[in-house]
Amino acid sequence: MAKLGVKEKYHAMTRDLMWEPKDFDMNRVYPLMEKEGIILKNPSRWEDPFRMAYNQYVKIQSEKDGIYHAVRNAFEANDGHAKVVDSRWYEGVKVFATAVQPAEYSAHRLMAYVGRNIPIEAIRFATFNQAIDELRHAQIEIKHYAHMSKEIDGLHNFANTTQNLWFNTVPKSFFDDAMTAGPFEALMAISFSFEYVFTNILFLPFASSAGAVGDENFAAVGKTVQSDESRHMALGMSALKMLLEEDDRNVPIIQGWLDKWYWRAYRMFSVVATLVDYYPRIRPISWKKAFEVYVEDQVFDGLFKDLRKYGIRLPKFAEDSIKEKEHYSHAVMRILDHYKHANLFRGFQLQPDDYEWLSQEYPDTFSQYYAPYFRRMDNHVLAGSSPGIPTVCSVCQVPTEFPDPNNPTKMWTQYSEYNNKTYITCSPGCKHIFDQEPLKYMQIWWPAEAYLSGEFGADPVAGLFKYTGLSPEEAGEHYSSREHAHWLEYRKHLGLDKKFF
Amino acid sequence: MTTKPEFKKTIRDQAWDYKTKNEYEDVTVRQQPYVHMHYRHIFDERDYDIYDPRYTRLKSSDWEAYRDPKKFWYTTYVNNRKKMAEEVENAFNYANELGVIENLSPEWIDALRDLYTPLRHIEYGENVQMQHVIRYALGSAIEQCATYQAYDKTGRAQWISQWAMNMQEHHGDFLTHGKQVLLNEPAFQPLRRYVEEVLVTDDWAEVLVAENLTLDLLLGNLMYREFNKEAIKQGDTHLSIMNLVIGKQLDWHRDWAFSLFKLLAEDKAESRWDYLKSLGYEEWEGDYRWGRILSDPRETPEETLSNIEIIQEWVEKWYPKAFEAVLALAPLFEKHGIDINLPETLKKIEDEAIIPIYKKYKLPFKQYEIALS
Amino acid sequence: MANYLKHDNHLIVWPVLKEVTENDLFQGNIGVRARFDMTNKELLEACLEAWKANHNRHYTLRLIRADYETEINLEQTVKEAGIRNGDYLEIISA
Amino acid sequence: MTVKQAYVGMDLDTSGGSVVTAIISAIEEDNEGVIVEDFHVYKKVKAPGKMVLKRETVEEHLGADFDMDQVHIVMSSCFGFITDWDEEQLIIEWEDAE
Repeated sequence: MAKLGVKEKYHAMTRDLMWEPKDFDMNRVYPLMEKEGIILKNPSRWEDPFRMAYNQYVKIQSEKDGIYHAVRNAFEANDGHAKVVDSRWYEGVKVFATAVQPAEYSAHRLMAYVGRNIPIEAIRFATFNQAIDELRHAQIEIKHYAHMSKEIDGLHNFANTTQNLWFNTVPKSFFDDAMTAGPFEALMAISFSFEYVFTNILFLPFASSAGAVGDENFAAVGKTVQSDESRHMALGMSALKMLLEEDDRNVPIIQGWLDKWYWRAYRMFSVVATLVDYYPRIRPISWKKAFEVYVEDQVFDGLFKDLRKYGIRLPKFAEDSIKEKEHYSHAVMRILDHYKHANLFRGFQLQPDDYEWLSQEYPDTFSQYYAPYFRRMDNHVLAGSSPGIPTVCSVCQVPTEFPDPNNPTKMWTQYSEYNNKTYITCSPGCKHIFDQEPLKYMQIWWPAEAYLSGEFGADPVAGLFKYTGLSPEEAGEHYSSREHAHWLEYRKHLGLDKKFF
Repeated sequence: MTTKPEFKKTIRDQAWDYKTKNEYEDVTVRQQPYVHMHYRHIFDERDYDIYDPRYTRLKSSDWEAYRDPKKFWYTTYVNNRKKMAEEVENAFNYANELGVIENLSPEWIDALRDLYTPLRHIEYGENVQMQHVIRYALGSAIEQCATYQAYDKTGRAQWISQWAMNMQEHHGDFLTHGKQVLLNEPAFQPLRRYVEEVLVTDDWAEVLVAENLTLDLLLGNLMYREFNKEAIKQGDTHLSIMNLVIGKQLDWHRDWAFSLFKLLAEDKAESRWDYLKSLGYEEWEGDYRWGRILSDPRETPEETLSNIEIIQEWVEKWYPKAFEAVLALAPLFEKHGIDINLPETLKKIEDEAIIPIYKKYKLPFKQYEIALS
Repeated sequence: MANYLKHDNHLIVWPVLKEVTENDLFQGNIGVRARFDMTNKELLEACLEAWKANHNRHYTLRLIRADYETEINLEQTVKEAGIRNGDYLEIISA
Repeated sequence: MTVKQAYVGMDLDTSGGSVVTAIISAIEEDNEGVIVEDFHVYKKVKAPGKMVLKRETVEEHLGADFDMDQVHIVMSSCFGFITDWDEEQLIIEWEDAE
């Protein structure tokens, strides 16, 4: 027989392996297959563009891991953490660490769920590769933080902050949402909305910020992780096309998922806007610019043009997110400052050069709507803090303190009535999501309600510290913290405080 | 002892509030959350949490206590498997260059076509249900082992596919024929049915019994070890080197699973909720939503049998099935004149490679009685 | 402590000082424990306490619902005013 | 929203050194209207509608053998549909570029 070509070989090694069960009903083997109304005719037409098989995978990934861990070891051996331009950067690293690392781990379990429950061999190998990639990301990141945790606060009890701290419920609720949806919705949520639309903006601009402030280790994490995401993005796009091409009746279902998950992911990444605009003292790019490059150009003007022929339009609240780009990072930083006394990372007093950069990048919004708030903290670091535990959005779980971009002095907060209770959401986008599935979103573990109901004991504050393992001195303001003092001392001994010219 | 300059004194001496002994523990322990999952699955009538002890009948006083005897985490796993992948690729290339494949005897070629090619489907089917284990097993240390095992089985399915493609270049169709054998050859039906039954087995720990503790020991030792002796006699290094590499994986799949069941068999947990104490939730009165807006999981009746009784029940359910499924291959061995007496060989495997393992890990085992016919 | 909300007389409400939602502070609602049998005057006191607001100034309470808003009668009890667990309140300075 | 020219492209990890330089030169040689944006730790290479990367051209610029699998190591991200990727070339494109 003749030698098989690359394509035939890949088929033989991936999609020809499973068989239609003979002794058990398809619906017992794949109980979720028909639950979502997705219709499949001949999905085998779909091609995984990467055609990466097991041998290729372990060889390439082993090399990539080798490169990353070499960078990390050098960073750890050479006092790398002391060499960034300003230690406040690490407050941002804590935000990223405790939000993203557990998310990667959830994605690992979730992709196994998708691969097990979607009976399409054409994508199963790609979903499994992603499942094991996500474990890689979770472990690369945890390895990074295992070193940093000795030098900085806030990371040492990630296992409990992940499940008990109000801030961490934001990313957790996103993945819990996908994990409790049907497998096709989960695939669209993660592979498309999360991976394709947003991971670029998560890893690349933050990686260049890391490079700019001198955090070589973090820059390497961002790039090596994202190099796997390009496979995940290809999976998400191709799976999306496949489902749209299979049957017209899939189109409205998919559009509904794109509407939901675009906004869900956009809100979860709200904190990334601050990681780009606020935490780095040297900024290679603004959130506004990054949003234009990675979302408007690459997704709205790129992919979505290709999807028009299927009758797919832009996600329902795309325009709202475009309007919000002038406000996003400032509004979110203000929210974080409201609760910096009750979080695992600190806020910080803005410096003169910060005010300068922010007013230049955001001439129409920063000075007018946000600078006055941050100025309050010039004299007293907690001047802008909230006196209590926040009301969070019933969907995205971010405190409901977003301004309406059309009217930035007014709250964007929305209310819904369901089952004789009032539910609050942060924006029209989240209200829409709530109103589609109230039975789901009424279930949320609402941190403030849990603390006040006494789940952690009669005293909510004492309970919060007990069940998150945090201590008060880990919160507050960075430049006045023990962590900053420790970092300055360390630099002094390395002679890094000297100015040579 | 090494001394550290004062200024290098770190804010804390250890990374995490819990002690870790090594890199493997740093990146493995406490990865999975245990409380405060936000929603219940929209299609699952059981109304269980995302991570929930009720996905298995076995109880544990600490789901975080388990450790992989090989301490694999992603980096060490891919580094280790990269070597294996290269060994298999080199074996294939050299066998091809040395003309090993084209010079195989026609009888041997036909035997492999029938007996060996369908294994790519068996391995893959087992991998599919292992992904169910990855999703539902409790504790990152346990599901991490399942992840790498599933990936190994995917890799094997691909190695065997590549092997079949190499054979096809000289000796006619293998792939299509192999699938026909899987689906229609009477001797293969019990084995195919067995894997399908694993695919509808919901309890993730029972799935591990049905694969690692029973079938994989019998089929793995037979096809990748005993059968390999024949391959060596035939001078078939194309097949035999791949089998040697697969053999290295077999032992790890066995060891991690047996050490898990040993740990669980010795566990004295009385309630499936005992593990919460080991996580520092001794005084925790439960999620404030339970019994208000969510059903209270603690109202689900507790399992009455002990772990060891349940494990015994599973082994006694799956081992005979597995034995019969593999034994059913006998007609194919005879048809192709393979010098293996299947009943005797399986008994030998039981005596040398199965009974000693169950003894070593102190797990209950009942030998299979072959009906004399 | 037993779950505060399991007690029939208990509820948690979410007041916000209206003025801080409209100046640069831009703060949102926070949680306060309440009882159905307390008067709305007592409830207002609890809310002002939570917000560390100046008790000498005159304030009123508004109940915010999805489809309407209404001023709360301070003479009535929480129950009589039809306030539910999880309700959102605005503290308005007169 | 203003309808803009749809670009495809990739983000290349600059720590890939000479390999990345060679890939960029090859892309510039084999495609029209290529734009390279420098984000320091990575470079964004984009072309209108379609982009092809050829092994042979990379090898000419690199002066050494190049395996298309090496792209996995240095390509931090990409945008556009990957419609072909084998031993010889990689093609990224939008179907409806205009």
